[in-house]
Amino acid sequence: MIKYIGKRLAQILILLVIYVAVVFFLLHSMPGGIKAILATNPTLTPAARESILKAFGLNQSLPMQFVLYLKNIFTLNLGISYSFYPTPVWTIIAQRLPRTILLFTSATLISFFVGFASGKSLAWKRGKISEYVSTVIGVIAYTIFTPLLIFTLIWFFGSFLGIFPLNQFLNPDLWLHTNLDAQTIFLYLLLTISLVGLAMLVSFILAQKISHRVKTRKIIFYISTAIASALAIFWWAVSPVGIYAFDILWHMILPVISVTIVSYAGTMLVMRDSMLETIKEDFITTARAKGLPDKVVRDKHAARTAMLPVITNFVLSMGFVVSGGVITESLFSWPGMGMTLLNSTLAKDYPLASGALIFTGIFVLFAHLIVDIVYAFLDPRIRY
Amino acid sequence: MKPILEVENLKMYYSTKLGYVKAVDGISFVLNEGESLGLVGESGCGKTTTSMAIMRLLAENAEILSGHIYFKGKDLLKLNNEEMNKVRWAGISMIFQAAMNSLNPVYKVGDQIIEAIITHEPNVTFEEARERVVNLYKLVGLDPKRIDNYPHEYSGGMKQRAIIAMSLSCNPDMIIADEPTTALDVIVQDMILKEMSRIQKKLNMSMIYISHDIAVIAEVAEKIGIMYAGKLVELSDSVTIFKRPAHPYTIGLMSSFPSVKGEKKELVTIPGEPPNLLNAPDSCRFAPRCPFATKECLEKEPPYEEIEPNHFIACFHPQNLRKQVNEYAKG
Amino acid sequence: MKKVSVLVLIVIAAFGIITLGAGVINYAMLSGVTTLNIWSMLGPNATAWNFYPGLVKYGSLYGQSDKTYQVVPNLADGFWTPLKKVTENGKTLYVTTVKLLKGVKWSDGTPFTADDVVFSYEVPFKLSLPGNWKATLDPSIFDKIVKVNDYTVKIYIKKPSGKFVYGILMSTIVQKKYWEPIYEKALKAKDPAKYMMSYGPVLNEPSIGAFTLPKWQKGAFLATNAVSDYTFKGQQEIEYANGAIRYVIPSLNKDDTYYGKAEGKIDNTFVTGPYVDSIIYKIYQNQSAAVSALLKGTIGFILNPNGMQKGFVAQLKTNSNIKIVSNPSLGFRYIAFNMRRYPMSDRAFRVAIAYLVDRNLLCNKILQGVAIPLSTVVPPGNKFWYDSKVKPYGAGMTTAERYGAAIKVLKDAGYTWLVEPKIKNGHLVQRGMGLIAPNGKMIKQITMMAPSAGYDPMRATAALWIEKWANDIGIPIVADLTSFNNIVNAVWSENFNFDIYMLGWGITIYPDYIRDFFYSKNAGPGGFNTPGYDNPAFDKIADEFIDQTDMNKAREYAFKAEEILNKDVPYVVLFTTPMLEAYRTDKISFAYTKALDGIQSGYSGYGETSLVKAVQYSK
Amino acid sequence: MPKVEMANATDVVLKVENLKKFFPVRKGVFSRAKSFLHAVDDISFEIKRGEVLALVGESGCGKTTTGKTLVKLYEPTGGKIKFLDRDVTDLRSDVDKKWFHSKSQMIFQDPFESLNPRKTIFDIVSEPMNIQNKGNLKYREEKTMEILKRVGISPPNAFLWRYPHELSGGQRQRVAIARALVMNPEFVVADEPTSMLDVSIRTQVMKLMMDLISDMNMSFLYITHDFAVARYMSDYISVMYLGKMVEYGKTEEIIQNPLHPYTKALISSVPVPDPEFKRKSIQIKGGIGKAIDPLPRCRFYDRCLLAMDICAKKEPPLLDVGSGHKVACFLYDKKEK
Amino acid sequence: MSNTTEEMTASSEVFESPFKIKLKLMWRAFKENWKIFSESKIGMLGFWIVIIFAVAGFIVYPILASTVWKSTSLSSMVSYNPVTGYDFTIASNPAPPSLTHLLGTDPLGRDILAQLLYSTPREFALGIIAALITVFLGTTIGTISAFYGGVVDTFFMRLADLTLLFPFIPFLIVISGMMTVNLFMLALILGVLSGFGGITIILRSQAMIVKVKPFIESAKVSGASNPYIIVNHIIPNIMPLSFLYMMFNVTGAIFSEAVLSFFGLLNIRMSWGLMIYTADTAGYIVGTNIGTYWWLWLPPGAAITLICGAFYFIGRGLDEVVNPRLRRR
Repeated sequence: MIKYIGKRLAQILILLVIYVAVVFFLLHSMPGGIKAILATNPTLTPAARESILKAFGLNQSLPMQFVLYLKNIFTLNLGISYSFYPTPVWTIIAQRLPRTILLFTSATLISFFVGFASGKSLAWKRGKISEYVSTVIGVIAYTIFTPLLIFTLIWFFGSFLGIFPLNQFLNPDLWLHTNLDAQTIFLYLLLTISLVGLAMLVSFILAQKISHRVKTRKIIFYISTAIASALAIFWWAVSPVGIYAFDILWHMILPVISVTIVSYAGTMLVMRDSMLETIKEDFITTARAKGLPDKVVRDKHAARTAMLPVITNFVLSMGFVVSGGVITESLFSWPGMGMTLLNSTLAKDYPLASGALIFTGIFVLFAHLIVDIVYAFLDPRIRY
Repeated sequence: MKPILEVENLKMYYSTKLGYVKAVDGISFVLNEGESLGLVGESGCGKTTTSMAIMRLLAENAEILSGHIYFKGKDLLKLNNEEMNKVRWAGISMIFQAAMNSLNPVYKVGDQIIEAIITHEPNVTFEEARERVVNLYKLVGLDPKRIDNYPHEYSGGMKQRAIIAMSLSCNPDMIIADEPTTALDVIVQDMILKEMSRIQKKLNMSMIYISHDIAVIAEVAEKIGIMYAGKLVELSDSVTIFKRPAHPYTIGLMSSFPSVKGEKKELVTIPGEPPNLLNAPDSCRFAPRCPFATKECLEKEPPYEEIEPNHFIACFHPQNLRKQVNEYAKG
Repeated sequence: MKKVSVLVLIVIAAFGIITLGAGVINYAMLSGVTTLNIWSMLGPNATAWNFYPGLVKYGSLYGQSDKTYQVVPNLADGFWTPLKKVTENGKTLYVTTVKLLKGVKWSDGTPFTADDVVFSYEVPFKLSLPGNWKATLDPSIFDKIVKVNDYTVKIYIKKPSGKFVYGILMSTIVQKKYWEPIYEKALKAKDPAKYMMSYGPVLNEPSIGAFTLPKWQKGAFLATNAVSDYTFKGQQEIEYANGAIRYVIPSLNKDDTYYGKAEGKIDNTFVTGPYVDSIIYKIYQNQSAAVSALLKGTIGFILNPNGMQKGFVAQLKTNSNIKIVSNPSLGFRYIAFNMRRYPMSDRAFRVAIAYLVDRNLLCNKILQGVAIPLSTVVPPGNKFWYDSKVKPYGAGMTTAERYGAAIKVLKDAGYTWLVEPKIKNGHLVQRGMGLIAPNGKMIKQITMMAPSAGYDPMRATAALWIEKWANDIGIPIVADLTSFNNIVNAVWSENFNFDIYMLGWGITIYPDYIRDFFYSKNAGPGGFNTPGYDNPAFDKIADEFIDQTDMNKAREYAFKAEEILNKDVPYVVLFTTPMLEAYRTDKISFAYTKALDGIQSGYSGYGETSLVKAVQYSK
Repeated sequence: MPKVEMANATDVVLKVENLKKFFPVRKGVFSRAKSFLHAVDDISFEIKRGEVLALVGESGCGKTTTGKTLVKLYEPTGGKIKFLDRDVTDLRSDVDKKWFHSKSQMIFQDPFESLNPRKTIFDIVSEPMNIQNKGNLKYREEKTMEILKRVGISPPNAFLWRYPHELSGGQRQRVAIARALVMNPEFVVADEPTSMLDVSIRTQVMKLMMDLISDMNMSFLYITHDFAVARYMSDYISVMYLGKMVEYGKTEEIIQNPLHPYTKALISSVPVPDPEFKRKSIQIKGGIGKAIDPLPRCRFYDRCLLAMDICAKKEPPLLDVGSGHKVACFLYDKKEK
Repeated sequence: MSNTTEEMTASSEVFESPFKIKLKLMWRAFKENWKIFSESKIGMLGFWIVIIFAVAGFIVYPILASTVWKSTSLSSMVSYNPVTGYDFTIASNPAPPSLTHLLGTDPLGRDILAQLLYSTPREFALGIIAALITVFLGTTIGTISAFYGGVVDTFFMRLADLTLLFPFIPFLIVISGMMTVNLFMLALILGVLSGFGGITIILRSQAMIVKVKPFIESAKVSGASNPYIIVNHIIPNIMPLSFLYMMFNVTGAIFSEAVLSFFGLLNIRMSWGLMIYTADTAGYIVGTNIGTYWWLWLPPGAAITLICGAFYFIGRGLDEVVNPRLRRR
C-alpha cells in the first residue's frame, strides 16, 4: 500500500509539473495583461507606469519567468499579486484555500452520500414511476443553470424565509467583538473534521479487529463516531470561540446545499447504472440464494460492489464540482479559491489567477490521491 | 424412499414485448431423499430456469403460470419472501454455473460462507461458524488457510470447491448444482465431480445436477431427465436412459456424443436447430427435427407418460422406436 | 443535527440583540480591501475599495470644499504664499511657504507638526513610490520640502504647474512618530519601497481624521472607530450663496472665510462630527448580495464606484425605508478616431459621425435613462471647469435631421456615394451605399472596436447603434464587439492598429487630463493621446493651462482648449452614467446627497464620514 | 483423381522446427521485462496435405499460442516455420505476406465474438478477398454465395445482408468457417471451433469440417481440450503441457495406448457417457501452473506421481517409441532408465 | 434469434448494387435503433425538446424576424436584429409580456423571445462543433492509443489524466479573461480540451475491448494491415459510444458557454447566458425582482436547462441503444 501511495505521489508530481507548465504558458501566451490596466488608468503618468512594469519584472523573457516560476511553486513562492501588491500570491492562497477545502469537502461528501443512497434505491426499485421521476429531477438538477439555482436559493431561504444568511461567510456584527482571525477558525474546523474522520477510521479498523459480527461492528463504529462527534461539538460548544465556528458553519449551509444539488445527480446516475449492472452479477444471485434478507443483499452485496465504479467516476467529476464552486463562491460571497480565481482574472492579475488555478489543480490532484487510496482500501483486488 | 422435491406441471414463461417466451412449459418430476437427478439439455432448454424457479430467484419478467413445487411437502410457490429465505440455503442450496462470478469479489471467501451460516443459524458464534468453515474446507479438499483470501486469489477449481463448501455450509437437504464444472479443465472437472459424488453419498443429500454434457451427468446422476425446448421429454434412471432411450431426441443426443472409450463410431447428427421458445406452438417441439415425426406430432402436444416403471417420456411413438432407431443408425 | 441548528439559531439571535447598540452604521462594499497601507494604497493598490475605509485616517495641507470643489486649507493655516522664483545651486526653483494649523492632534494625542508634513513628503519622494505618489509628487515638478519651524514649511518646485495645487499641496500626510521606525528599517532592506508598501496590516496607525481603523477581518468586514477628541469636531463649514466659504473651528478658536465675504444667503452649513461611534464596512462580493442586505436592513448604504443598475433601483423602490439618489458620475464614454489614418484624419468625416450620434435617443430611449447624454470632456457637473459655450453637434435635432446634417458635411467636403442616401418627410427613404472619398477612392470598411456586451452592455449597444446610423448614410463602419483587452492592445500598440474605438475614462475635477489626452507629445506608442491628435495651437494652450497655479486663469485656458477640441473632434463623447445610490433612511442620514460622482465620491470625502449620522431606533 | 494430385496429398504443407514463443511478464512501466512466460517452448511437428493434427491440452498449455503463431498472429521467439517449402518465419515483403495470408486461415472458438457485429455476412465472408484485392465485386458476391452454400447456409442470398446477431450460434460458426475457406487456403488452424456450441449443433459442425477437409484437401491444425472430439476430427494427436509437446502420435494409437502420465491422466478423466462404465482414474497432484522462467526439468514433475530423480534434473526429450509414437518422458527413455 | 422472420428486401435481388443495399441496411439499422431508442421515455423527451428548439431556432425565428418583428425594427429595410432591436412604442423597459412581445423585453428594450430564438442555432452550433471536435479527437486518439499501445498510449493517457484534472470552468475563466474568446474559439477550446480527456480514456478502453476480439485477429489472419483494421473494425465498433459521448459533450459545451457569458467573459453579441448576465448586472435578479421580472431570466434559464438536459436525456436514451446491458428485457 505504501509503495502504491508512493507511486501515485510520484505520478502526481510529474502531472503537477506538466500542469504548471501548461497553465503558465497558456496564461502568458495570451495578449493583454498588466499593461492594459495601467494604460487605462489616467491618474498614472507614463513614467509611473514604466516604473510599475519594472517593479513587476514583466520585462524578463518568458522562459526565464517560467523557470523561476516552477522553482518558486515548489517553495510556495508564487510571485506577487498585482492587485494585492506587494502581497505574495501564496499568502492570499493560504488564506483562501482552507475556506474552499472546508466548503467542498462537506459539499462533496454530502453529495456523494446523497447520490449514492438515491442511486442505490433507484436501481433497486427499477421500472417504477418514481425511478422515472427521480431520474428527470436528477438530470434537471445536474443541468440546471447553477447561477439561477443559487439566486433562487438565496431569494427563497435568505430573503423570503429569512432563515439563512444571505451571503458572506460570517456575521460581521458578531465578529466585531473579537480579535479572532476567521482564518484560525477555518483551520481549527478543518482540524476538527480531520480528527473526527481519523477517529472514525480508527474505530472502523478497531471494530474489524474486535468483532466479526456485522451488527457489533456497526454498533462499535456508530458509537465511537458519535462519541468523537459529540466530543468535537462539546469542545466547540464550551470553547469561547465556538460561536464563531457555528457562525461560519451556519453561513456554509446554503452554499453546501447549492453544490450538493448540482453535483449529487452525477453520482446518483452513475450509481444507478453501476447498481443495475451489479444486480445482474452472479454473486448477487448467490447472495439471494443464500437466503439473505433483501436489505442485506442490496446494501452489503450490491451497493458495496457497485460503489467502486462510482468512486472512479467521482474522481472524474471532481473538476466539475470545483467548477460549480467558482459560481457558488462568487454568488455567495464566499471568498475562497473560486472567487479569487474569478476576481483575479477579471482584474488581470496574472500571478494570482495562475496561482489560484494551480492550487485548484493541486487540490483536485490530492483529492484524487485520497480517493485512490480509499479505493484501494475498498477493492481487495487492488493490492499494490 | 421419501420424496423430498416434487415438481408438478411447472409452467414458467418470460413475458416480453413480443409475447411469452415459454422457458419452462409444464414439467413434472419427483426427487427422493438421497437421490441424485441429472437434468440434461441444450442451452435455452429451460434447465437453469427450472432450478431458479425452485429457488424462487426468477427475473422480474418471469411469470409462473401454473404448477407446484413441493419441498418436503411445502409448496414453495406459496411462501412469502421471508419464509422462502429460510428455505434457501438451509433447505435447498445451490452451486452456480459460473463459479468465477458467484463469489462477491470484495469480501473474503470465508466471510461469505460464514455470512450464510450466521444468517440461518443466529445462535452460532463467529468462532463456531469459522470452525465449521474450516471443516468444510477440509471436506472439499481446500486448504483452510485460504479462508481469509479474497476470491481473486483463488484459482478456478478452488473457487468451485469453495462454492461447494458454501453450498454445504447450512447442512441443506438438497443441493442444486447448475453446470458445476463447465468452465473447468477436464482433470479438475473430474476431481470436482468425484468430490461432489463422494460428499453427496457421505451426507446422503439429494442432488440435482444440471448440465448440457450428458457424459458428465452419466458420471454422477442416478436419475436423468432430458429436457428439450422447455419440456422434459424423457426421465428415467440413468441406465435406462443410456441403454434403452425412447425419445428420438435422447437417442440423437446419445449417438451424437463422441467418446474416448470403445470403438470409434460414426457420429449421428440431429438436423436443424432448437426452436425459438417465443410463442412456441403447442405441439411436439422436437417434431421439426425428428426423423420419425408424423402429422400428429406437428399438430398435438404429446403426453408425458410413464411407458415403463419409472420411465417417463413425452412422445407419440415410443413403441416402434427401437427398430427405427436401429435402421437409422445403420444408414 | 436538529439540536445543532437550534443552538446556532440561539447564538445568532443573541448577537442580533448586541448589535442594537447606538451609533453604529453599516456600509456595504462590493469588493475586498487589498491593503490598508497608505504607501501601497496610493501606489499600485489605488482602488476605490481601499480608499473608502482606508483614507479616513489621513489629512492633507489643502483639500476641496464640499459641494463646490474649491481648493480650501485643510491642515494648513490659510492659503500658501505666492510662488517666488529663487536660484539654488544653479537651479531655478519656485518656493512657497505654508503655515500649519496649531493645536491639531493625532488620535493618540501627539500634536501635529511640520515634522509630520516633511516626513510624509520625503518618504514617497525619496523611495520613488509608484502610482498616485509619483503623480502627486511629480519629480519633474516637486523638488523638496523644508521645515522652517514647527508650524511652517517651505515647498520648492521646479516649475509652476496646476499639479502644484492639485497634487503637491494635496499630498497625504501621515504620522512621523508611527512610521519613522518602520522607514528606518525599510532603508536597510533590499527594496525599501517594497518594504514600506508591504508593511502591514497597519491597524493601529494613529489617525488625524475622524476615525481610526482598528479592525479588518479579511474578506468579511472592516470597522472604523470614531476618534473621541477629534480636533475638527464641531467645525462649521458655511457656504454662502456668493461663493464664500467660512470655516469655524471651535477647538482651535479659528474662523476663516475664503473666496469672498461671509455675507448674504447661506446655502449650506455643515457641522463636522463624527456622529457615529463606528462604521462597519461589510464586504459583499456582488451587487445582488449587497442589495439584498440593504433590503433586509443589515446595511445602511452601498458603496459602489459604478453606481447601481436600474433593476436594483426597481427592487429597492419597493422598500419605503430606502431612498434612491441619482448624481452624474465623473467620467465619460467616448469614441476616438485614429487620426493617423484616412478618413478618420478628415475633420469632415469626424464631424459627420459626431452629427450622427443621437445621444438623446441613445440615452433616454434605448438605454432607458441609465446613461446621461454628455458631449464634452468636462461634464457640466464640474461647475468650475465646465465651458457652457461649447455646443455639441446636432443639438436638438431628430435622427433624420442628423442624417441630413451629416450628409451635408460630407458632401461639402467632397464625398460622393454610389447610392446617395435620401431623406424625405423626415424619414430616411434610401440608405446610402458606397461612400467615395473626395480623391475618388472608395472608403473601405472601417472597424469600430467596442467592448462586448459581456463587459459593458451599454457601450456594446451604443456601438451597434452608431454602426447602424453610419451604415444608414453609407459610411461603412463595422462594430467589432471585442474584449476590453483587445481594444487596449490595439490602441496602445506600437503600430496603432485601429480605426475607431470606444472606451471610457474616469476623470478628475482638475481637468489636466485634457492635456494628457490630446497633447501631441503624448501621441506615441502607449501615450494617452490615442487619436494621434496633433494641433500646435492646442498644445500651446494646454501648456499654458497646466502651468497656471492661479486656477481662475487656468480656467480660461481650459475653456479655450475645450472649444478647440469641440471643433476638431478627436473624440466624440457619448454619454456618462448616473451614479445611482441607495440608503436606508431608517438607519443612516447624510448631510447632503447632491454631489458629483455620488454621495460616496472621493470629492465629498467618501460619504463624508464625519458628517454621517446614525438614525436611532425608537425601539 | 489424377495421379499428380495424389502425389501432392502426401506433401508436407507445414513443417515446424523448434518453435518457441515467449511472452514478457510486465514488471512496470519503465523497467524492462525480466521474466518470460514460456507459452510455446521448442516444439516441432509437421502436417501433410489433407491431414488433421489435433493439439490437445488443458487451458494455458500453449496450444492456442501455437496456433496463432503458425498463422502469424504472433511473431515466434525462436524456431522455424516452413510453409509449402518456403520459410515463413519472418515475412518481410508485402508480396510474401499477401501470399502467406491467402494460403493460411484460422477459425476461432467463439462464434459470437469472431464476427464483427457491425458487418453483414457478405462483408465478413468476402473480407479476405477484399483485403487481398481479389476479383471484382461480382466475383466476390458469387464466391461468397458459393462458399456459404457449401457450409450449409442456404439459401445464401437470404443471409448475405444479415448481421451476425441475427444468426444462431451454429450458423455463425458456419459463417466463420466460410470466411476462413473462401480463399481456398492450404492450411487452417481451428481453435476449439465447436466448444461453445450445443451438442446437437456441435456434431453438425464437426461433420461439416470433416467433409470440407477431405473435399478441399486442406491441412488442419485442430486445437481442442477434448480428447473425444480430437479422436473424431484428427489423424494425429499432439498433447501439450505447459508449452511443451509431451506426446505425439496417430490418433487411435494415443487414445488406446497413451504413454505419458499426463496423457493418461487426461484421457482417464474424460467423462464417458455410459453410467455403467467405471473409469479407472489416474490421479495427479495439484493444478496446472504457469511456465514463467521454468527450471530445466520435466514440466510435469510437480504433478507427476511417477516422478523420478532424473525428472528434476533434465528436460525429457521427445523420443520416438516406435511407429511414429513419440513421448517426452524418462519412463520410456531406455538410455536414462 | 435464429428465425428472424422479417422479410428481407435484399434477399430476392442479390445483384442489386451493394451501395444501395448498404443504404437500405443503414436505414434498417437506424430504424431498429430508433425503435430501441424510442422505448426510452427519457431519450424521447430529450429528442422532442431538441426538435422543438431546432424548429424554433432554425425555422420560426427567420420567419418571425422578417415579418412580425420587422415592424418593431429600427428601419423597415432590414429584418429584426435582437441585438439592436428596440421597440419605440414601449414606454419603459423591461416590459412584461404582451402581444407584440410574447416574452416581454429586456432592460435595453429588446424582444426576449427574439433573443432566445436568435441564440438557439448558435448554441446548437457551439455544442455540436465542440462535441464533434471532442469526438473526433477522442476517437482518433483513443483508437490509436489502444491499438499501438506503448509510449504513444502512455503519453496520451497521461495527457488525459492531466486534462481530467483541469478544473474546466476555472480554466476557461482564466483563458477568457486573458484573450478574446468568441463562440467558435470557445467551441474549439472546449472541443480540444475535452477531446484529450475522459472521452479518450473511455473510448480507448472500448477500443481495447474491441482490439482483442477474435474478429480483429480474423482480419489479421487474412492479411489486413493495421490502418485497415482501425478504420474497418475498431472505429465502427466504438463509433456508437463516441456518438453517445458527443451528446454529453453538447451539454457540457452549452453549459460552459452559459457560465462564461454569465460572468461576462465571452466576446459574443447574444446568447442565453448573456441574456441572464444582462438581467443580472442590471439588477433584475435580486430579491423580489426574481418574481417581478421573471421573463428576463426564466426563458433563457429554462432554455439552458432544457437544452442541456435534453442532450443529456438523449445521451441516456442512446446509452440504452449502445449498451444493451442497460436495456430492459
